[in-house]
Amino acid sequence: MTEILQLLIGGVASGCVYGLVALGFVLIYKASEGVNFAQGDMMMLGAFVALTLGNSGQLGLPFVVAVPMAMIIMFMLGWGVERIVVRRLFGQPQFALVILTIALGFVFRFVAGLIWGYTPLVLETPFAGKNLSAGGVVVGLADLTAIVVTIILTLLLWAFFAFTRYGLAAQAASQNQMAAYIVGVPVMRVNSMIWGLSGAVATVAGILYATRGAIDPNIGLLGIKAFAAAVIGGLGSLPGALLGGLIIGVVEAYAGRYAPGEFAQMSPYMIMLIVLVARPGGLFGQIQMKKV
Amino acid sequence: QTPGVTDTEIKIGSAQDLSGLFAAFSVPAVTAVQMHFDKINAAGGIHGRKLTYIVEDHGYQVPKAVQAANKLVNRDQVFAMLNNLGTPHNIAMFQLMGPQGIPNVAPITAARQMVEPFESWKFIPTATYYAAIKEGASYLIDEQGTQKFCTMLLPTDFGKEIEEAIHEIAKARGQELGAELAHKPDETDFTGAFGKIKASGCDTVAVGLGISQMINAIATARKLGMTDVKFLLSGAGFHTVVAQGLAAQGVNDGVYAVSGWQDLASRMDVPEVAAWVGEFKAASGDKFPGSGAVLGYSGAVMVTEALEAAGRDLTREGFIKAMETLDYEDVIAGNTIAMSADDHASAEEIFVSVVDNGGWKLIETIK
Amino acid sequence: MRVVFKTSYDSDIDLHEHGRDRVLMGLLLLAMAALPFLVGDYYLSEVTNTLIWALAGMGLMIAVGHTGQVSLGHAAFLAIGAYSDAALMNAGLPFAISFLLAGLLTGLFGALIAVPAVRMSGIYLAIATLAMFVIVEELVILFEPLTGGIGGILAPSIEILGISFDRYAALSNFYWLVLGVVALVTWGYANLMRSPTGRSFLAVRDSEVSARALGINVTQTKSLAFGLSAGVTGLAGALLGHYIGFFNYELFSIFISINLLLVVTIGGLGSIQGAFLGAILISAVPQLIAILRDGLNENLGINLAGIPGLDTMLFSLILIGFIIYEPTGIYGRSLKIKYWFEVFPLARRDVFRRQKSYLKTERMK
Amino acid sequence: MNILSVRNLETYYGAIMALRGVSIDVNEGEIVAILGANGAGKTTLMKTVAGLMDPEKGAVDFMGEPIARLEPDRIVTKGISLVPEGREVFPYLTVEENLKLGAFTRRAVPAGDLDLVYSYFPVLRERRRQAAGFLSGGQQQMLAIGRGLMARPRLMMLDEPSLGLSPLLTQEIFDIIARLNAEQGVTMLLVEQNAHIALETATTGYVLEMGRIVMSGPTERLKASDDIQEFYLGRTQETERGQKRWKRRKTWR
Amino acid sequence: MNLLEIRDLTVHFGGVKAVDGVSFDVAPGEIFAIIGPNGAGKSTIFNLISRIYKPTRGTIWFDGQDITGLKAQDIAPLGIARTFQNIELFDHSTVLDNLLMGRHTHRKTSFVQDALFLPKVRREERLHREKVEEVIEFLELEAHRTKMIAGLPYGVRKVVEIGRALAIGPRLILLDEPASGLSVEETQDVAFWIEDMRRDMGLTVLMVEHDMSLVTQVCDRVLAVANGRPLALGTPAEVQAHPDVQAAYLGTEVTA
Ligand SMILES: Nc1ncnc2c1ncn2[C@@H]1O[C@H](COP(=O)(O)OP(=O)(O)OP(=O)(O)O)[C@@H](O)[C@H]1O
Ligand SMILES: Nc1ncnc2c1ncn2[C@@H]1O[C@H](COP(=O)(O)OP(=O)(O)OP(=O)(O)O)[C@@H](O)[C@H]1O
Ligand SMILES: [Mg+2]
Ligand SMILES: [Mg+2]
Repeated sequence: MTEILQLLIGGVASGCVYGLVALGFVLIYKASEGVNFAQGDMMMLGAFVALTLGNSGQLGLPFVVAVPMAMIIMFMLGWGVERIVVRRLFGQPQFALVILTIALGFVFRFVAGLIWGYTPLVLETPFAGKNLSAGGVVVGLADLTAIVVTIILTLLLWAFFAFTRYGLAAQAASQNQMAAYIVGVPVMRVNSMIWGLSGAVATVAGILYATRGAIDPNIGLLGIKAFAAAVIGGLGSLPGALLGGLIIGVVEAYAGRYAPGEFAQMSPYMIMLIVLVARPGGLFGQIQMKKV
Repeated sequence: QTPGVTDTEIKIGSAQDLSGLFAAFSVPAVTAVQMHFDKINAAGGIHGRKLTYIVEDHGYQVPKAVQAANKLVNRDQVFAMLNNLGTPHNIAMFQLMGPQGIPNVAPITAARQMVEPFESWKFIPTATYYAAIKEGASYLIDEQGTQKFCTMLLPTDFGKEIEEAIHEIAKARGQELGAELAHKPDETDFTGAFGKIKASGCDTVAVGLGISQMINAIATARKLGMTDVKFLLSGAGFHTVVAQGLAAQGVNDGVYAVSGWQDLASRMDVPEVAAWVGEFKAASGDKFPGSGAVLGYSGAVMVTEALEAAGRDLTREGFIKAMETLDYEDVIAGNTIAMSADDHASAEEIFVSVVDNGGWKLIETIK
Repeated sequence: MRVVFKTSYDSDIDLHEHGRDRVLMGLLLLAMAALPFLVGDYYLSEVTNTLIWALAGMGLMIAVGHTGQVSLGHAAFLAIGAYSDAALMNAGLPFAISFLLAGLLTGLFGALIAVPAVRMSGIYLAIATLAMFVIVEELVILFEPLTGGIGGILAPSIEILGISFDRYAALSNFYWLVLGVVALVTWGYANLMRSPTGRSFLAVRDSEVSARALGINVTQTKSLAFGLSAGVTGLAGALLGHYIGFFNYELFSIFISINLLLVVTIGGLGSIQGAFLGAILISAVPQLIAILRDGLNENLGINLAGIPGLDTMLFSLILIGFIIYEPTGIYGRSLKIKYWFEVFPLARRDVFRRQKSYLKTERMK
Repeated sequence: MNILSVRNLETYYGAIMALRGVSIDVNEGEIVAILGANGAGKTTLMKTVAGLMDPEKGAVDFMGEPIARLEPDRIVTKGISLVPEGREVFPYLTVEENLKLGAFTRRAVPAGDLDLVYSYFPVLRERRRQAAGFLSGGQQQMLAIGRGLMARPRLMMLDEPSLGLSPLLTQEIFDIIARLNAEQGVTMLLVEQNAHIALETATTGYVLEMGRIVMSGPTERLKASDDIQEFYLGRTQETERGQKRWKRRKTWR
Repeated sequence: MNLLEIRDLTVHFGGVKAVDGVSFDVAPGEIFAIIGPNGAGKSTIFNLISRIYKPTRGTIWFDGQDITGLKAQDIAPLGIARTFQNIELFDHSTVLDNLLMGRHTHRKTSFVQDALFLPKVRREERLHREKVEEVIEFLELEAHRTKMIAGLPYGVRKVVEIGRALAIGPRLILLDEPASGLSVEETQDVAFWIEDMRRDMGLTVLMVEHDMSLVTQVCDRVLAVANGRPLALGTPAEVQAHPDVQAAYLGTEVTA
């Protein structure tokens, strides 16, 4: 019984990290129906920026200062990327953005390699190695932080889209750019803002990821699994992204324990296929037949 | 005229991963080689010939490695290859190199195919992972009382090597094997895996995962209260950052690594080592040299030593002969390089180290 | 500008609009066939490699370019093609048969995958195919007796009627073999695209509702297209296996799928020529960068080898430039250049000026 | 006062020149109608004024200020609102959200405005929680018009507002246009295929053909023109069913 | 016997009764119009006939066959063609290709034959092309033959869509607001075409239209619907005179 709980906690915690990266995907999708394949790499950059600000050998700022600063820097990076490159694809088929961001991912990894090297580095956080235990179940402080932060962020972002004028405008822009312009939505500026936000969210994800091991320029590969999470939830749904992440995390944890070796590996992808076959638009996705 | 050799130049080729998953090995290796060659060139080269190191980036993609080999062999006509990275990549390249007998020195992979089956043109710098793990496992059984091994491996050739070595040892020592777990490079939660390991009652786990994963996995085990489980890492895990990362997670004991070279950080009191580390930091933008750098350095020295020994009349046959006569101490790697006509695996020693407060401590040298 | 006065419907049905194009195509084929006599091993290998990528690119183009089914899992089809061809040859079948069977098997597998997948579209399909890829990858590792598992296998040497077509031992012969396969597939592909089958592909790409209203079975059409796509990619996989000579599952990585996507988009979505142009870009540009880098080092003493990953970065920047400045791909650009020459000196720059464009949701199918 | 003045506007689609030097003037408080066969460039003109397309040459002034080449959202802020051809509603948003977005530039949405739109189109109130994408064609058209009204513009541009509306609603739309114009002084620029009703409602008219203005003037004068009578009002065409027919081409083509 | 028989057709979307117990018959060779206020369920009736929607209740018979259970793609082969209210063309193909796609139900070659381009394929292609050229000539689309749909003005697209439906070679054609967005002159052309479709091609026409002048000019019978329910059925004059129709649809003053 404790083991089942223990697995659940482990799964939920890693699911939250997937979910956080997935939130970044969903943000951009919700505002432009584009998919940012460099989201995982933004997470990587975020973790490195936090490392430069916070690690003792580096700038050595206190953690509580380093994290918001890293988020701000990454917000500006996301913003800048939209202003400088992504914007030039305005009105082009979404597919172009996929290719563009794949290439951007390579550039990000190159830059990170240049600055921080390819040898993994350890981010110093206040929660590494600290555990709480209750009734035989051990919860890492890092896990707990991941869960709490993810839930708060999801709620905040959800509220942004559901209740604010700009949140509604962003959704409108994703559904019909021309109409959004017609009603006076500054579509491009909204996009920049969303890219900035997704950079900031990615930073949080990166830091939480880093608490579990080390970071190197290739950790962005996690983005693929996070993307799967976003898709399971139905791209465009923030709670969906979180749920997708949790599903993958929890399934992985239980499969890792109870399924025979190779199936444990395949399980998240199997689940994803099953979800997509049953619901081609993901769990909360909106894909409907066009009214003709 | 020997390909890749002119009156003033010797071309050495390399297909590395400078932008992919294994850049952590290739990038410092290339820096170390370049550093060494620059030094030699500055001192007038070898028998009046300058060394040119042509590096192609294959990003850990086999088709690109084949393209790189095609360029290096057919276009640049390199004399020899140094530090080619990746097992399938090397094997694919062999098909182009074999017929011409192009020496393949110190590939960055410890798969046995790099020396087996024996070919006159294949040379590796250290013991294979297979041999090292076998020795390391024996050591743990004899000295640390290991009764039962589990494995946690990535589906790669080095995972395969570790698996086979552990199987072999367990069979030889009449031990039972516990859970054998396969993982993926992007896995981040190992709670379930340790559930399996706990259930199968292992006291030692042989690990072949990515660096970050190893830290994560071992820390998870400790978190779950499995404080007496020992871990055995191969050369791929014998990395300062692993020790540092484990220390950050509060893990300071019970993690062993076996390798064909020694840790640098713990030997900074050796003047040559300190000097070289200083040079490397200067060349790489203040990055501490890791395993990749050591492998690059030791390969580069091997090549220059052999070129020196081969004389002014340079042919590939002559070079191979010279390689086979090498016998010297590599102070940086901390091992002895010695080869012969039927032994193309150069370093003889296998080192067992244990994590110790954010660093590695050598506890046993096996000849 | 050359104006063709069409006097029969055949001139619209024919592959080439006018005789000149037909002659040019013939000359190109002839030059390609004579290549082994003209260039050395380095270039011949590179051209062979490019042709194989073009073949795989054509495979993906059927799915992405012509039916709008984005796939991130085509590396799996390369793998299935390569492994089944090797397995069948190891079982004693001659190359000619095992090669075709490999294509057929891969195609059937693809069509099978497509049946549940047709309900998905866009990015959802892309991610489902990615999942399929991961599962195939695991299966390759699992089926060790056939695939060599993690260790991998050597591709058997090709021999037809006693003549060796081995990639390393008889490169010219292997090149001709590849060229022949590519030419045939290209011809068949071009034929498809000018016939009802090809039109039904385009129809399901642009509007599923009207395709249905015209009596087109969308599920069947998409499965057929995906199956053909997988089949052609499988053929390319078989050739790639022989070309590389040794492979394990790591050969068929996600990066290969991504590279294939680059081939079709940068080449020009929806055109056969695009697959070729994209393949040339993807295989030649990195080599070009490498050669230029060597040149810099040799002649000017600027050693860029110290900047790791620079080649890949430059290549990525070129891609970004292409996507931004030439969204219609190289093929689109080549059409513009052709037009410029045809009307020379009357071409106005503003002919290809881009007007603002806007996107609408693609979630409503 | 002249509120909108367009001078020698030229707009291209790639190589195709859709507007070939169009000049029009709209005075404050007027209703101006633009007529033209399909493909004449009416939609292009509207989109160019709204900033959705970039003109190659020419000037657009709104209340004396140049607005050509501004971003479309800036132009909306200045008080121009467009009801586009083809509805262009936000399919996944509800009817009410669509309407609220119409008032995006005004920050807060005055409740009275929503009620006003609902009073014009009671169906929309019934459907206010439904996704706009599933409304019928005509209902979407109502929504698009309603959304345009929510912006409370000084100049409203309507591109074929009656498209797909029932005869009853067509009349109502034009009544609303006339009323808004009369009561709130909103200036109207409208493109309409139903020339009959357009010329009834408007005070000034332009005829656009092949990207050029070929005729303009007070609607009273236009209505009297033979060509307008024949091609836009269909008055002289007395065809009998089954009879062999031929068409006279427009004189200005 | 009737070509199309619709009995008690009903469909609900959530709470909305889009179509509610509609029955009518269309005789062969008839030109039949459905009119009604916006949102009355006219397009939905079309979507039910072409099986894009599944009826909640009721049956559709075509030429003595119950087609209620068929799939959308099985409708065209029976000889039922349609256009869409919001124009659903293949935007990235030329007019010619769009029309050729309309010939899909007549294809006789398999994809293997297509890939080899056997002489049979060429023969078939010539035939398709001839048929399509007839349509092009009929609708005077010559000038647009090789243009991409994406660059065509609204009016031309409407005509192309009619052309694509005609290329199917149907017996029954469903036209959803063929004249919306067209000028008086163009609407007149549509009127002539519809008459010719019946006279020269022997087609039966079922259309939805708001332009009452067109309806009066060409239709034999009209069905008025409102809120998904039938309101009146009869000749154009009868229906227009119906007080409910006037109140719900036409307004007081009947536009010419
Ligand atoms: N996307 C496009 N690409 C190329 N040409 C276009 C495009 N859109 C419109 N055109 C051309 O521009 C010209 C003007 O089109 P526009 O849509 O402005 O006409 P319109 O007067 O609004 O016609 P309609 O009454 O049919 O709506 C037409 O000849 C059309 O062919
Ligand atoms: N797929 C759907 N989901 C939900 N509601 C729908 C759907 N399709 C149609 N409706 C509803 O059914 C009703 C009838 O729609 P329909 O399109 O048939 O109207 P119509 O008579 O064609 O009107 P118009 O003249 O405006 O085109 C509308 O209220 C519409 O909102
Ligand atoms: Mg228009
Ligand atoms: Mg309708």
